[in-house]
This record gives sequence, structure tokens and C-alpha cells, in this order.
Amino acid sequence: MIEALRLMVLTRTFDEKATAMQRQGRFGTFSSVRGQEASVVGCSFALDPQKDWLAPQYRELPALIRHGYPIENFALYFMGNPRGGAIPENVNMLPLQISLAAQIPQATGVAWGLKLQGSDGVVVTFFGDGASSEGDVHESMNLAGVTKAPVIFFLQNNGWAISTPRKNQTAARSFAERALGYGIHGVTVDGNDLLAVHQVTEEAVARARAGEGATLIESVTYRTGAHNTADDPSRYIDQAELDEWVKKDPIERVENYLRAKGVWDDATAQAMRDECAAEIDEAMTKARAVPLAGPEALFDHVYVDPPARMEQQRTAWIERTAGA
Amino acid sequence: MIEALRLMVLTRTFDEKATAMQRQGRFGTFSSVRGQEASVVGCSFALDPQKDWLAPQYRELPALIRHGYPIENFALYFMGNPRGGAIPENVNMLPLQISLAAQIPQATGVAWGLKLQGSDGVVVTFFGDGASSEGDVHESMNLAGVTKAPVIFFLQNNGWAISTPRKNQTAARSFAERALGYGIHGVTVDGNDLLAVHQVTEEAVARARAGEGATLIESVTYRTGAHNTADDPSRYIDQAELDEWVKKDPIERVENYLRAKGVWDDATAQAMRDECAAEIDEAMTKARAVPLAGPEALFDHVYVDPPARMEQQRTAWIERTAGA
Amino acid sequence: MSEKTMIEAIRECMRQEMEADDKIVVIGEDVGKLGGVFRATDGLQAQFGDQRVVDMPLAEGVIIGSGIGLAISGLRPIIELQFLGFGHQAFHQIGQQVARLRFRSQGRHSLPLVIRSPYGGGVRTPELHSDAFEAYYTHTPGLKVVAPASAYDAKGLLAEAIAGDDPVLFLEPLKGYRLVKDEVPDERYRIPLGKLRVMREGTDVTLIAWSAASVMVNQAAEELAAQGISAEVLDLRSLTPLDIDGIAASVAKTGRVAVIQEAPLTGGFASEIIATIQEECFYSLQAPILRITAPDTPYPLGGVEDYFVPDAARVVAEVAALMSESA
Amino acid sequence: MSEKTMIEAIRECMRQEMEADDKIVVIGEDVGKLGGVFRATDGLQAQFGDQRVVDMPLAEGVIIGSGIGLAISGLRPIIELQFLGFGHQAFHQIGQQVARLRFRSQGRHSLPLVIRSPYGGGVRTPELHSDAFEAYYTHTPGLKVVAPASAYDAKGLLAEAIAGDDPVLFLEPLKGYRLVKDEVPDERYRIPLGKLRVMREGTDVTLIAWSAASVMVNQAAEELAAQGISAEVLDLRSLTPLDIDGIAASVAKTGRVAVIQEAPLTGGFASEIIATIQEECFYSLQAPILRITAPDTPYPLGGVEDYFVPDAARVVAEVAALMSESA
Ligand SMILES: Cc1ncc(C[n+]2csc(CCOP(=O)(O)OP(=O)(O)O)c2C)c(N)n1
Ligand SMILES: Cc1ncc(C[n+]2csc(CCOP(=O)(O)OP(=O)(O)O)c2C)c(N)n1
Ligand SMILES: [Mg+2]
Ligand SMILES: [Mg+2]
Repeated sequence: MIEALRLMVLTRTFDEKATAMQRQGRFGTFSSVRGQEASVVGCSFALDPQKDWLAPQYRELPALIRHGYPIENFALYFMGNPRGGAIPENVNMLPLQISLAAQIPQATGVAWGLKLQGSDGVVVTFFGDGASSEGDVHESMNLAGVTKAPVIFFLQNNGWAISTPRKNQTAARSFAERALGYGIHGVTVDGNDLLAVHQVTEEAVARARAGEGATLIESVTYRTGAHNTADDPSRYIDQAELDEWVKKDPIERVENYLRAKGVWDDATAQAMRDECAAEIDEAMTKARAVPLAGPEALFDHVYVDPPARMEQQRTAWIERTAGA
Repeated sequence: MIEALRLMVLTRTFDEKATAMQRQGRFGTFSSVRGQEASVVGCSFALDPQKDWLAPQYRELPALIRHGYPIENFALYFMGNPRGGAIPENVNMLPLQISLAAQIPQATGVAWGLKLQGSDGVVVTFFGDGASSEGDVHESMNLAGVTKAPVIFFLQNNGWAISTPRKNQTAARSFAERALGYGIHGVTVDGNDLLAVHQVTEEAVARARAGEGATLIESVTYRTGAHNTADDPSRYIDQAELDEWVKKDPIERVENYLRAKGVWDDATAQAMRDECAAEIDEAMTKARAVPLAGPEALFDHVYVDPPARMEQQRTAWIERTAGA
Repeated sequence: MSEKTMIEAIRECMRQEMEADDKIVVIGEDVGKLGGVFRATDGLQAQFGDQRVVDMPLAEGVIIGSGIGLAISGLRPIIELQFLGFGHQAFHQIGQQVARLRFRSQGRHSLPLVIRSPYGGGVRTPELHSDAFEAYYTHTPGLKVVAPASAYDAKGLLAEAIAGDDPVLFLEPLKGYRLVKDEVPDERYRIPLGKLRVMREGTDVTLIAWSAASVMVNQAAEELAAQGISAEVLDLRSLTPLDIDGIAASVAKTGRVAVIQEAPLTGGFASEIIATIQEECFYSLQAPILRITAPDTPYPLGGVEDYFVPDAARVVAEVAALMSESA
Repeated sequence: MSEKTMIEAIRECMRQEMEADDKIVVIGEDVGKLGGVFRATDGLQAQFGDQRVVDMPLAEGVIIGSGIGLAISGLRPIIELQFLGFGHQAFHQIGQQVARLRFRSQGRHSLPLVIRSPYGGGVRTPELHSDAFEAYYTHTPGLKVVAPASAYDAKGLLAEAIAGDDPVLFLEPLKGYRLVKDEVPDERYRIPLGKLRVMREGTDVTLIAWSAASVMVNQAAEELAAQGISAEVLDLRSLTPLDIDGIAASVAKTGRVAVIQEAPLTGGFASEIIATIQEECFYSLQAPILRITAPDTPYPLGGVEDYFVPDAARVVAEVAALMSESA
């Protein structure tokens, strides 16, 4: 639990640092996980990074870290450096997904493929209440039902899709109820309750490993920050609702729990914060030390076996830049 | 009821005639409604063609006829004559849809638009168990929930999508259960029971007119013919299952009911069949009398205000054909 | 008449057209209270209500598809695609349904519908937000594709698109939204589709572009002038219909051409223009027609996008080299 | 070696490759018991079981998208799109995900995946089944696009596509499935992508085509020969990569070119070829390069498709006219 808390604090620290840097023009537009840490971390700790896979949206830094994706890559990516997209060989992860819901069919395919090849790995894909309206989600849950693919559809209902509130997104009472229509398991959980999220995810993982197929988890939480660093939520947010949710801050909740258990105090809290700040500073420093890629970055990794025309363009582009 | 039976017999006659013509090369590939007549007709009779709209798939000739679309247009369309696509001004219908499920968002939009403009018209869209797997269906039902659009999603679960059986299409127990996930009404009905289909559709229409929004109707029926005239179901069909369903033929069922009531006998049945044969013969004759369009048909109706380049092509195409 | 940014001109156009015709509705993601992620619809929901300016569920397929339905029911939808890259999610609805409904119904259902979308790169957006995907849509019969470069044109062309009864994809240069500023009449007016704009007259070479690239190319032409090269700059304004006569007239005069596009080289709209020019003006051409484009690679992350999107320095250098080619 | 139809060659290729590599799986609509609506996969499910040859739910987006996932998990999927027109439903997965996964993951996830699809017109299919949509995919960096015209090429190119680690869209001429028949080795072999095939040598004019059009153009060349015109016919075989050197070599020899495509004119792949030729061979050209294409209209119903798709008579007439153009 302390480990989980640390991850929550770590990414809260990242979010604050990156937001500050973005204001100074030293970081790109990005979406913080603020308010949703328990949801992401609780899920993530139910996975085995050695054999399980992640198919993220873009707001789940804690899960990526736990799975082994370097923080500096995440930072580099949002600084606009293509090298940030690099996923280390041993990290079982799909790229961050910007095209909403597009990772979900892929996640389903990875899960199905693992099953076909006799692995007991499971796949978790994260997506938002907004993304849930895309056709890809339906097609994927349906395929997962038919193939009994070991995939967990982890829907973070954080109340908003940019400025669009949950009630404009769907008239369903709950998202989890959709599972029924695909013959998969569905469950709703308080996304600000670390232990509850962890438990429902563990159950889903166990079912998936046992060959019992997919689960849709609706994790009900709230985006207490802006949609991203370019967004101004004061234009649309319901302040009273926001205030309510800020009171339910998942980090405070865990800390209060630990305090009540007598295993947490201001000093340990501060020590953890300091440690996290140092770690984030280091990652940011590392990221900023990586030189921005040159024109070759346009051409690298597009193909295994590139067409001649693209290779000629590579040469021309590199020459032109050298000349300029 | 006699009127409904007549429509069922009429399209059965059409299907037989067109299939025979197709074998002789006088008709194109088309999909018959055989076995599903009660499902389509029962639904159709719950609508008011004056103000309600149809958004068909391709297998619902009886509904089109009742809505006022001329049989000869349907025939022309499947003979490959573009003029068959023409929808008369007073017929509230979208074109036949070949791109599966693509009509469903459109149907939802028509319904929503009627509502926004204060009409109490409703829209029925037909689609199959196969088409139901497309993302368009999810997106549409969800939008219908949010807008309370007066649309009826009439899903004909006929057991097959070409060769793909229902069980490979989805692991859901029923399709109708999906309604819950969108906050719309859902119901399953015996699609071979004319009166039952009629009744659930009437209820759905009443709800829609009353501003209570959309309904998903799953009409459970069976495709007792081939998928289309190019298909050979012996490669994949379950013969025992087919035999079961042939016994439940919807036309026989209505006739038996009427016989039991004492209002039907062999003579009346034969008279109706003769009448229908004459009507279909006439429609086919009419269709075959329509000259196949010339090259101008490529250009007609593409734009209201066509680009100059296309108009130059029109001239060139017509000249070339005249020259040839 | 007053100076307006492109986004102001677009917003003013929609407001005025909506005031004039209550059949016009605006639908899209975040177009309501937020006024769109670029504020194109700012204030419209407050003025016209949430039945005419509608925040849609996040699903481009049904946003376009229901827009088709709204049009069939008698309304005139303006649909905002939040970014053109998300048109892919609706590609079946745009490419096969929007573009073909009138044809498929043999004239029964015209489609007075405008799809507006921010378009093009240069502002360091996240992945998949910056690609210049116009060539997919210009190869789609039944659609019209409009791509203004000035605020004046944006207002007049959008008004024309809204007034017309054919579906129009209206591409708004993301980079120009706030950067481009020019004199725009306060009243309503329309500019016909299919007429290019000569941004700058010249005699030595014809430079052809559209959208944000036109602005950039016009700057390049200034620099070329300083080098003694007189470039005529054509801003196409609409890609479908295409002003072939306007292009041919310029090429007949200059005999040399460069076409500049933001999209990757292979199969871009520049290729179409070149194929057309060599058909129409073969005997006027003194040198091969030059393409200045992005390479055949995906749009990269923002940090390196300046290598990807053609810039004025590149245009100057390549056009100068073209001038020394002799026929 | 024996004479095989194109569909037989394709089926044999898949069977042999699946025998050689048990990571290969086939997924698609109706590919199982039915063996595909054109029987391309006939017998494969019986031989390899329903875990390697899978009838998918009817949803192209997840058919392609899950194919990506299968590849990431270590398999090598061959995906059958029942008709190319239904690629629109999966356009976001093909155009943005398939094409960019390797780039977006900076090399971590290569994508050994082949999308096979019947392609092109001429056999009176229903609406939206016959369009030649290749230009959408050739303008999509990260994809390769292959379009064989003979059974021999189909088998060898498909084997190469399956063996490669880049995603390939493999277009199979619907019209050629049973009509095209030629000598095909019984054993496995591969043909490299990016090398065109000279179907017929000639000296007066170069005719460039791909897929079913190549067969038609070759017939036209026979007729042209009877009229004393010696046409060289190039069958491109793969569109990405494109054999630019092979094209240039022929054009340098003949000085006259016609490019023939089934798709509508504006923005078709023919435009790309023309733009490239005039860049590479400007000074060899004796006349404008001719495009022989469908008009800028949607593919019509079958009854009038013969007006739409270019045929040999048209090629003969237009090429003959081209020969009388003088530079
Ligand atoms: C297909 C697609 N459509 C639109 C967008 C633009 N967009 C980016 S984030 C966002 C809202 C996403 O909301 P949600 O899925 O709830 O995730 P959250 O940001 O709340 O975590 C939108 C509309 C996109 N990235 N992709
Ligand atoms: C988007 C799309 N994908 C695939 C096809 C090819 N296709 C035509 S009919 C059909 C099966 C449809 O099954 P279903 O929706 O159940 O309707 P039914 O034919 O049973 O009435 C398929 C796969 C198509 N027309 N459109
Ligand atoms: Mg959200
Ligand atoms: Mg069916």
C-alpha cells in the first residue's frame, strides 16, 4: 500500500512539475492524472508486468511507470521528441493513444493472441467515459465476448470528456451495464478507493487468467484538474461538484487511512514527497538532456524495409538540414 | 390482417420470381426476405407512411412497399439500373443500404431532426444480427439515448450473417439487453409471430411519439433462403435447424390462424396468390420496360451544383458513347 | 469592415447565417459551453440555445451520420470535426454516405451539410491532430472541399458552403486561426467556390498552394522578389471544384510551376494539380513542375515538425533552383 | 508448374505459407466454413482448424484492430476484408494505426500483417463493392500497397507480403479471380515488391496500369499493334513501393505515356505516376501524359458500370489520338 501511495504521489509530483514547466514553455500540452490516481494505481497493482500488457489512453502515467515505461520517455513524448515514443523491449505496452478508443480493438487482439499462444497473460486497456462512445469499444467488447479474450476494459468515468459532461455522453445509468450485451463480466467501482479498485481488478485478472474471459470495469472518479494544459475548465465546470470531488482526493484518502492505522505521519509524508520530487527532477533533467531528434527522426522506424523513394527523401532531408 | 398476409404473400411471390429470373440471367444478385416476412410486415404495419420514416438495410421489401416505394424500383435497382434508386418525393425513406449499419446513424439523425422540428414522426431502421456488430450501431443507440430521438432500432436476428452463425457474432444472451447500456427501451419478440411483432412495434411507436425516446426491438426469426442469389448455404447451414424453422413459416402460420378462425380456405388463398403473381408480373414487366440508363446516369444527381470538370466529363462521356 | 482573425471571421459567419436561417444547427464535440477547442463556436450556444448548438457524444461516425439524418429531416447542419484526423473514424459516413446520398437516392435527398475542421500542422499539436489529409477527400466524388487562407475568404466561402445544397468539407488552417488577420466586412457576403485568388502577380514562375501554405508561399515570393524572381502566387481557395482555367492562365504566362502542399508527397493533391497542368499546358512548360511537400512519412511529434512541413526557406531555395532549369 | 486461376494461386499461397509457419492466422468475415465469399480461403479452416482460420463478427474496425493486436502478441495475421469498400469502416485502424504503429512505438512493434481484399469493378457487384480505392492507401505512409494482375504474380507477391515485417494492403482483382489464369509453380516462391513487370515490349508509347486494368490494357496493346502502334505495357505490381526507375526507363525510350486506372480521375494514383514521370523524364516527353480513368463520379450500379470503368476500346482510341499529338 505504501508502494501504491508512493506511485500516486510520484505522478502527482510529475503533474505539478510538468504543468509548471508547460507554463514556462518548457513542456508540451499534456493531460494530468490528478484526481484519478487511485483508479489507475489500484488497477495497475493487480497486474504482473512480466506477462501482462497495457494499452493506455494518455492519462495513465502511474500504470506506465509500474509497467516499466521510463518517466523520461513520457516526458520526452510530451516535449514533442519522437524518441519519447520508444517502448523498451521488455515493457509490454502499446503506445499512448491519441485517437480515442483506437487502442481497444488492439488490446483485444493482443489478449486473444496471448490466449491462442497458450500464455496466461492478460491485457488491460484504459479509456475514458468520452472514448466509450466510440464504435471501436462496442466492436471490441463484442469480439472479446466471442473469443473469451483475457482483456480488461478499464473505463475511467471521470465525469468529463473535455467540456462534455457525463450526462451528454450517455443516457445509460451505468457504463458497466453494457457488459451484459456482450456476454462479458461488468462491474462498477469507486475509482477513488484504491483498495476497492485493486480488488475488482484482481478479480478480473483472475477470471481472465482462468479462461473466463473479459471484464468491463467502470471506475467512477473525477478529473479534478483541467482536461489538459491548454484547457480552461472554468468555462464549463460545475464548481460545486468539483469541490465535492476535491474533498475525496485519493491521495489524502490513502494517507488518512494510513494515519488512522498509525503507520503514517507528517514526517513520513514529507520524506516521500521529497523523494518523489527528487525522482521527478531527475527524470526531467534526463529528458531535457536528450537532444531533440534531427530530420532523420521523420524516417526512422516507419518501415522495416523502406521503399526506395522514402530513403531518397531521407538523404535529401538530411542534406538540406545540414546545408541550412 | 388479410392486408398484412397479402403483403407477405406478395413479397414471397417476388422473391420466387426474382430468384428464377436471376438464374436465367435476367435479374441481379439480391437477398430475399423469405422466412422473415412476419417480422418485416408486423413492424411495417405499425407505422404511418405519411409521417414516419424507413431506413432499410436491403432485405425488407415488404416494408418498402407499404411505405410507397414502387416494386419496380426495387426490381430495377437489383437489375443494376441506377434509376431504381429513385425514391419518390412523398416516400419517407432512405436508400437501401449496402454498407452495413451505415443507415443507423442517419436514421437516428432523421428522428432527432423530426423531434427538433416539432414533428411527431418516428423512424424505423432495419438491420441484421450481423450488422449489429458494427460500431455505428453502438454510437447510434447511445446518441438516441441522449437525444431521446424517436427512432426504433429493429434488429432482425435471423440467425446468420452470410455464413456466420449467431454464436460467432456475439456472446450476448440477447441483443435486446444492449438497450440498457444506452438508457433506451429494449424488447425481444418472436419475429415469426406477425401479431406479436406488430404489437411491440406499436408500443415502441407510441413511446417514441410520446417523447419517450428510442426502442431496440430484437425480432428473432430465421433466414430460410440463401443469403442471396450468389450464396450456397449448403456449405455451412445446420440442416436440422433450418428444417425446424421452415416448419415455422410465417405465412403458413398466419394462414393456419385464419383457417382456424374460419376466414380462410384454399380458394381464398389461391385467389390471393394469383393476384400477387399478377401484380409481381406487372411490376417486373414495368421494370424491364424501363430502358437501361445511358452514360449520363453516371453524372446525374451527384451534385446539385456540379463542378465544371465533372460537367466536361459528362459531355465527353456522352459524345464518346454516341461515337461508339 | 474591420480587421478580424480567421477564427473571428468563421465565428461571425456562423452567427450571421444562423440568425438568417433557423434551420441551421451546429453539432460537434465541445461546441457548446466551451465554444469549441479553438472557440470557433464561442457564444453560439448562449445565443441560439442547446437545441441548435449541440455538444455531441464522442463518436465521429454518428456525429457525421446523424448530421446526414438531420439534413434529410429538413435542417441544415454545420458539423465541427474537432480535428481532421478524426474524420478517419467517420470515413465510411463521409466517403460513402455523405458523398453519395444524393446519387444513391437519385436526387431525392440533397445534402446541405458543411463539415468544418481545423486542418494542417505547424502548431505542435499532439499526434494525429496535424495531418493534412485533404487528398482523401478530393478523391471522393460527391464532396466539395474548400480550404481558405485568409479571414476574408474564410467568411465568404463558409457562407457559400452553408448556402449551397451540396456537402462541403471546409478545412480551416489551424495555424492561421489566430495568426491570419485581414479586413473582413461586417455584413454577410459570399464567395463562389471554384475561383482561385491571385495573391500576388508575377511573370517568372507560378507558385500554387492552399490554406496555411498559401500564406507561407506568399512570404517566400517576397524573398524571391528580392532575388529578382517574379513569382505569381495562386491561392486555390477551393480544391473541389478546382479552378483549372485560372491555373492554366497563370502557367501559360510563366511556363514554370511549383506546387506546395503540407501533406506527404506520394498521392497528395499537388500530384493532381501537376497531372492537370501537364494536360492543359504541356506546350507552355519550360521545366518540370516542382512539388514541395512533406516526405512520405507520418506526421511526427511537434518537436520535429518543422522538418516535416515545408517552409518559406525551402520554397525559396527550391524555386530558385527551378529557375535555373532550362528547357 | 500448372495453370491456375488467380484465386487458386492465392489460396495455394496461403495454404503453403500456413504450413510453413504456424504463427500465421487468417481472420475475416466468412473465411471459415464458407471459405470466403470468393473461396480464397476454401479448405483452410478444415486443414488448420478454427483457431487459425477465424470467422469474425461483422465489424471491420475490430477485424483490423484486433489483427494489429494479434501481430503484437507474436502472430502473423492475414486479414481478409470482404470487399475493399468496407475498409472505410476500418479506416482509422488502417490509416492511422496499422500504418503508424511501428513509427509511433519507435520500432518496438513491427507489424507483420497482410490485409487482402478483392478490389475493382467489372463484375456487377452491389453498390460500394467495386470501387478502386487504392489512392487512399497509397497516400498513407507506413503502408505498402500491392496489386497483382496475374496468378503467378499473385502467389509470389502474396508470399513476399506475408514474409515481410511491414503491413501490406494486398489488392486482388475481383474481375481476375477466375478469369485470369496462367502458369504458376506448385512450390513456394517470392517476388520482391517494387519491381514492375513489362507485360509487353514496345517502342512508341508506354501504357501503365495495375491489377485488372493491366490485363485489359495488354489486350488494347494487341489492337494498337494491329494499327501499327507499338505499345510497351507496364504492369506495376506494387504501388508502394513504386518502381520509378522501371517507369523512367520505358518513358525515356518511348516519349509518350498513358496511365490507365479504374478509379475516378481527380486524385487517383495515375496523377501520382504522372507527377513523378514529368519530374523524372520531362525532357523525354513528346506529348502530354494521358490519363484514362473513370469520371469524377461514384461507382454506379452494375447495369451502367461499363460506361464507368475504362475498357480496351477506349484505351485504343485515346492512345491512337495521343500518337498523333506532336511536341
Ligand atoms: C477519435 C478522437 N476524437 C476526438 C479527440 C479529441 N479529444 C481528445 S481528448 C477528448 C476527450 C476525451 O474524454 P475521455 O475519453 O473521457 O477521457 P479523459 O480526457 O476524460 O480522460 C477529445 C474529444 C480525439 N483525441 N480522438
Ligand atoms: C460494412 C459491410 N461489411 C461487410 C459487408 C458484406 N456483407 C453483406 S451482407 C453481410 C451479412 C449481413 O448479415 P446481417 O446483418 O445479419 O443481415 P442478413 O443478411 O442476415 O439479413 C455481409 C458480411 C457489407 N455489405 N457491409
Ligand atoms: Mg473522461
Ligand atoms: Mg442476419
